[in-house]
Amino acid sequence: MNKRKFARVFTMALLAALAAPLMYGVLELPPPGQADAPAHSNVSAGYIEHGAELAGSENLVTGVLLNFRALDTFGEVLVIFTAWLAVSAVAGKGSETGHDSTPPSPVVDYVVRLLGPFIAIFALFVIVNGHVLPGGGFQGGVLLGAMLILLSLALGRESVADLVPVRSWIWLRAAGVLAFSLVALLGLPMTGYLFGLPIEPALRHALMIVLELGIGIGGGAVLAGLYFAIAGVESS
Amino acid sequence: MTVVSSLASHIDYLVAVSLFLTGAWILLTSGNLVKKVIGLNIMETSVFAFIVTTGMVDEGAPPLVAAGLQGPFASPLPHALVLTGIVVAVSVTSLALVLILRIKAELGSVELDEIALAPKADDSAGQSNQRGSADE
Amino acid sequence: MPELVDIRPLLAVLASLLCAGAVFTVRQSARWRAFWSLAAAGIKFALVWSMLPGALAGRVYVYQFGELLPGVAFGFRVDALGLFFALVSSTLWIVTTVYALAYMRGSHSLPRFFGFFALCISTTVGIAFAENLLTLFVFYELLTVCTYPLIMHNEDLAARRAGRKYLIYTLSGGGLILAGMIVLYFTTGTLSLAETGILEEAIGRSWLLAIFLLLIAGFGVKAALMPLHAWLPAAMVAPTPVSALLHAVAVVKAGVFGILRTIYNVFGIDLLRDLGYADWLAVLAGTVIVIASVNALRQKHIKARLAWSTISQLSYIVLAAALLTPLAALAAIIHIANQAFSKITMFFVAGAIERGTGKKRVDELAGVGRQMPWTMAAFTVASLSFMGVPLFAGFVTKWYLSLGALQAGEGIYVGVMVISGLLNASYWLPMIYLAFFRPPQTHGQDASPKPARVSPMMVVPILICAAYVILLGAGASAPAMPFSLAEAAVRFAFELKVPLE
Amino acid sequence: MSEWPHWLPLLAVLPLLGGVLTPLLFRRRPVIPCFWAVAVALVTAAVAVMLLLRLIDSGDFSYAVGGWLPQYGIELRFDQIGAFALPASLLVMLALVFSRHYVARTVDPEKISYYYALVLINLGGLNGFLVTGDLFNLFVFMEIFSVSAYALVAMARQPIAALAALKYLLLGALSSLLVLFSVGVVFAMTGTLNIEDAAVLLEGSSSMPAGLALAGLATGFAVKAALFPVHFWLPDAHAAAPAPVSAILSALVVKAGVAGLLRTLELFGGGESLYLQPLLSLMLWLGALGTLGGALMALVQRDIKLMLAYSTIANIGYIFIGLGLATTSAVGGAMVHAVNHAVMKSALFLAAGAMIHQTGLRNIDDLRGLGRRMPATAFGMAFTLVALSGVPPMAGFVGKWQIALGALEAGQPLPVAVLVLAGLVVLAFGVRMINALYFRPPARVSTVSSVEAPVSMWLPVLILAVASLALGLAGSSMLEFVAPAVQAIYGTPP
Repeated sequence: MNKRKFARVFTMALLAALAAPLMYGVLELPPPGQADAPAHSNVSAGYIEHGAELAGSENLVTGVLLNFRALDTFGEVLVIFTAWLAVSAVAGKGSETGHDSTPPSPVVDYVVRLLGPFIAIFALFVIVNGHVLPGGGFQGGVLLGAMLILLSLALGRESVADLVPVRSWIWLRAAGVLAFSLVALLGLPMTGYLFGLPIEPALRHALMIVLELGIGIGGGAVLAGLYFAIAGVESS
Repeated sequence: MTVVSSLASHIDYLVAVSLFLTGAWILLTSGNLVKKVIGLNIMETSVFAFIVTTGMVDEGAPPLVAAGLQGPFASPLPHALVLTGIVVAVSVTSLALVLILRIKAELGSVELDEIALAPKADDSAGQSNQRGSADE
Repeated sequence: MPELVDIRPLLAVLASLLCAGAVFTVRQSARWRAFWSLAAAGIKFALVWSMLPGALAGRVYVYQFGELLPGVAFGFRVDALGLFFALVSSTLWIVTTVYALAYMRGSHSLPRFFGFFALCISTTVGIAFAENLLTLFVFYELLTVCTYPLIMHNEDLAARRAGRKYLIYTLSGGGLILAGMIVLYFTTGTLSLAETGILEEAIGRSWLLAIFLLLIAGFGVKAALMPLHAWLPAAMVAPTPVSALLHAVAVVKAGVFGILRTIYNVFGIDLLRDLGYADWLAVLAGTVIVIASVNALRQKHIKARLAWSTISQLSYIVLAAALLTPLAALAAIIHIANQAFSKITMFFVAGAIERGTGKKRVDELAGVGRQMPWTMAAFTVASLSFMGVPLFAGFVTKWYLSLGALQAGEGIYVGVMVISGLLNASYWLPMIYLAFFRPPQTHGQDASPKPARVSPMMVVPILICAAYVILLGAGASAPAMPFSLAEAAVRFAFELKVPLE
Repeated sequence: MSEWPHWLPLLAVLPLLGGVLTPLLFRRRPVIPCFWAVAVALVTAAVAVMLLLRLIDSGDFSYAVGGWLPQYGIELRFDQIGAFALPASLLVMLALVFSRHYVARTVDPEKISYYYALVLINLGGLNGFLVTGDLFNLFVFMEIFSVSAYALVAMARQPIAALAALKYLLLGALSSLLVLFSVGVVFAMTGTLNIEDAAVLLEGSSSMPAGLALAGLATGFAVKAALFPVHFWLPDAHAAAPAPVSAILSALVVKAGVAGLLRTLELFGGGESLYLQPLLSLMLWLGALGTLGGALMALVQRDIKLMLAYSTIANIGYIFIGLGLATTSAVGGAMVHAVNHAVMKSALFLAAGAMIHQTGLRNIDDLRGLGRRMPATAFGMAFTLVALSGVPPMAGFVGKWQIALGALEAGQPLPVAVLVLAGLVVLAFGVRMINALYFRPPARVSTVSSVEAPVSMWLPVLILAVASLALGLAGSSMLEFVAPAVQAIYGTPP
């Protein structure tokens, strides 16, 4: 029908008109990779020179995330929790297709049971070593979530959902936000600024671990929660 | 700086922008809602790719300032931004998928033109045409 | 012109607000409703008349409160012109309230009727006392909002259609005034109506023309100038007290009052003389007088004929104002009172005839004079006044208007006066003749016409108004009469120190 | 007390934390979340008042989050645009009071605590968005209030709510990506994310990337603010959403788009850069088209909430006309109109919600004769409709008068005609509604049998109706309050 064809032609023209200035504008930007480009000489240079000792973590990205731009990460953790809140608020009567598919073959079942704990340990390692090695709360949280989803696929959703009572599932999901709020409010007496981490390295290190754990566990629980909502569980 | 060399040096940005446009095309023209969400994800990936490349340095090492490592470090800021962006993308996509599930359950189909054709399932429309025309 | 800060203008406006509040709350009891309406009418009448001696002595009462917008305050300023208009409307309000209480007995949703009835008058007095164009605009729009439920009172299809037509016309008129005000504020930085002309030549001809057209067209809608008049005949479906008060006094007079303010206070006489816009307005008003009178001839219903006669009488005022001479200005201001009292008498008579004999058409009037002698006598007085017969109010206006026209060197308008006098005669006299000298069509009843039972509370207001028409005509130059107030207003507008002649 | 510096971050963190705690503490109880949410909103409003007092006596002030220097850490800045957080918090508080009975019937019992959590998170995201001085932080807070807005729209039970929410989500996500892309471009050009520093570095640069970033940000925020060509998500979303949510959406979330646009104009210099002039005139004419189109569409609507949604598009058109004209009085008028419209539109949506809640009917012709049955709600709606049309001493007039004045100062007479015409059309559909409420006999059995809405529903409507008159009278003081912000953004008027 010509209405659809007209819509396609119109969008084609619109995108073509959009492409020209986009391409030309992007070409005018300083080429990526140049060391003296403003992206590197300005704030990033400051981070690289004395970011490590100021933020207390060799992995500057974690330093930026947890210390310099803590409000961003607080907003971030909040968006995850809001996503889960929104999904459970909006989910309909739970799709009826929630019946368990045929139980997996024993080989898959056995391998998953064997690998489960190892994935958990690896996830914990990634979370805790966020300030030294590449990694951190978010990446660890994703691993944790993946593990939970893998287990629920293999062992059935109800068994994983019942691992933890429903009431505490919510507290787990809000772990990230709670951890950050705790650190933020602690920041007031210690550093005189909200979201400020203290200067003493040991205390700062401990608080960063708390933050990383909060983000990791919170992220994992939310991802599992999203999967359950989509798969139709937990609509009790 | 001839045109070709400026094109070559900015190839990363150009790829990102073209990916952005393909994602936009899928989002705007496809009738299937799931395809629209896929288009949205393509656009998100392209924007994150663009931001990360702004922080890239030739032969740059990742921003881990451990004792041994040296050499030009990539700037850590874009990486932090993209991490946050990815999480936002996950939240928006999951909400979209759940909405699609609900639309499928309640309106019966995921194709936009099928939904438009199906009679309005809710009662408010039924009520208005059954009543006589207003004598305005 | 000593400015006295005085609370009375504000109290005058608020007087009928308290009545409206009281009427809305006391739901069903007619006695309380009558009491509150009359009490508020009395208070307002007393307040307005108490300011008359001060105004005659040249004092101006000012009351300012709150700055609504940077440079534009919200306040009242009682000058001679404003007080004159307020006098007319507050006096007539008492008479109409008495009449309405009798006429509307037994009708539905009376609290709403009398509540909005009172609100209309408070807004009319608000328009009269407005210190600047913004305050005037506020009450102007509120007047539209308050009259809407009155026109819709019968809630049938005709009333709804008339209401919608009324709204479309008056609200678009309001839109035009708003645009004019914005341009005025942009060019002059003030909206005050205290001076005799805040615009000057330097602003530029295009802006001046824009302001003039917007304001005159905006106010012209409610002043029923010809192309914008269609809502007035249509609004006759409203109950008679509404048509009497609103379409003879409050609503249309607000429009004409706006035009007077624009000519005397926004533009000023000398600026308008150089610009020459007023001559076009005079030509328009002249043609409207003639066409409306011809149209009145063709109307079959009494109230429709009255409506068309109102349209032509309003253009008397516009014509007189547009001649820009002191005597014509006096005629304009005086005609507000003359036309109000004469036209309201006629509306009351029409209402009485309708209530007494159920007759609505002109040709059914045969023998009504014998049935309702006093009512028809008042009708005759009012129609004589419109015809311009000496010793009646209408004559005074025509006399000064003709003098003003000669003073302005525009002899043709004297001709217009004569023609309109003849036309008036040609559509009032047949009605009087039918009423008095023709026996009623007796379709099978006994020969002698039984006197139609009309409650005294309707006849008394009719007689009071008729008496006033005679008083205005004969005793024009008496000391405490509004005539001298009109002279004061003209002296202020023309900055004359010596009395007029 | 108002000197304590830490109120600024708490303005955003408090509602967010309160929102997150709602499902945690009161998962099963249907009533306590409402009181909790109203309390949190009240506390936030109190914080906003403290900040406002400090702003009035000592001008703009900023707060370095975490104690870092502005370039390295995030800097929150409180100025006149941030002061919009006070009316926002009060409006959300009134909407929450309204939703006590409304939500109890339209949302399943176990999801009630989620509803209140999402509303508080929306408020927190909005407050954060208004006060942040950092570009990327702007994006994050925008995402927070957008995700919660998508979910709130979809919480209504009808199936079209899900479809409307999805359309809103897709377009909202598209606009967020445009904003993120422009943030990336600005970072690539200047290396910093702080708005003030970036503005200094970008000073008047008319290079192509600057134009690209400006276009991206402007389009993104225009979609969020439902400017004319990209407004089609708004009517379905507002009509399908529960009444308090459409009130919050129309009054606040749409205005966040406008605030975002003001931030971008701040970023790109006081109107000297080459690309700003075409953008301003584009905003002007799109706004004019939006005003007329929205008002006319509102006139022909049958469903009451659709009518109000289209009138929001018309009023957004007003605001963009004011911004496009770029003269001091026009922009001041636009900002003041944003606040006034928020108050009026939330009153109207809450009143419409109360009527739908009591009678179950949405069609205007079915709501005839409600004036007698629901006197308070009907009076609130009628009063605010008159205010919305811009009759003087009421709130609608201030913005319209100033924008028209600004139009003349900018030498453009046409927007004056558009404003007056749109005002008339708005008055027309207002009178149609009043006509239906008061002057028409009831047409449906449920209007005859309906009784006045509970106090928690009509009281907020009346409070907002009275506020719409008070704001009209306080017009000139609000204009003086807004003037410094206009000076900062537009520099010397062109």
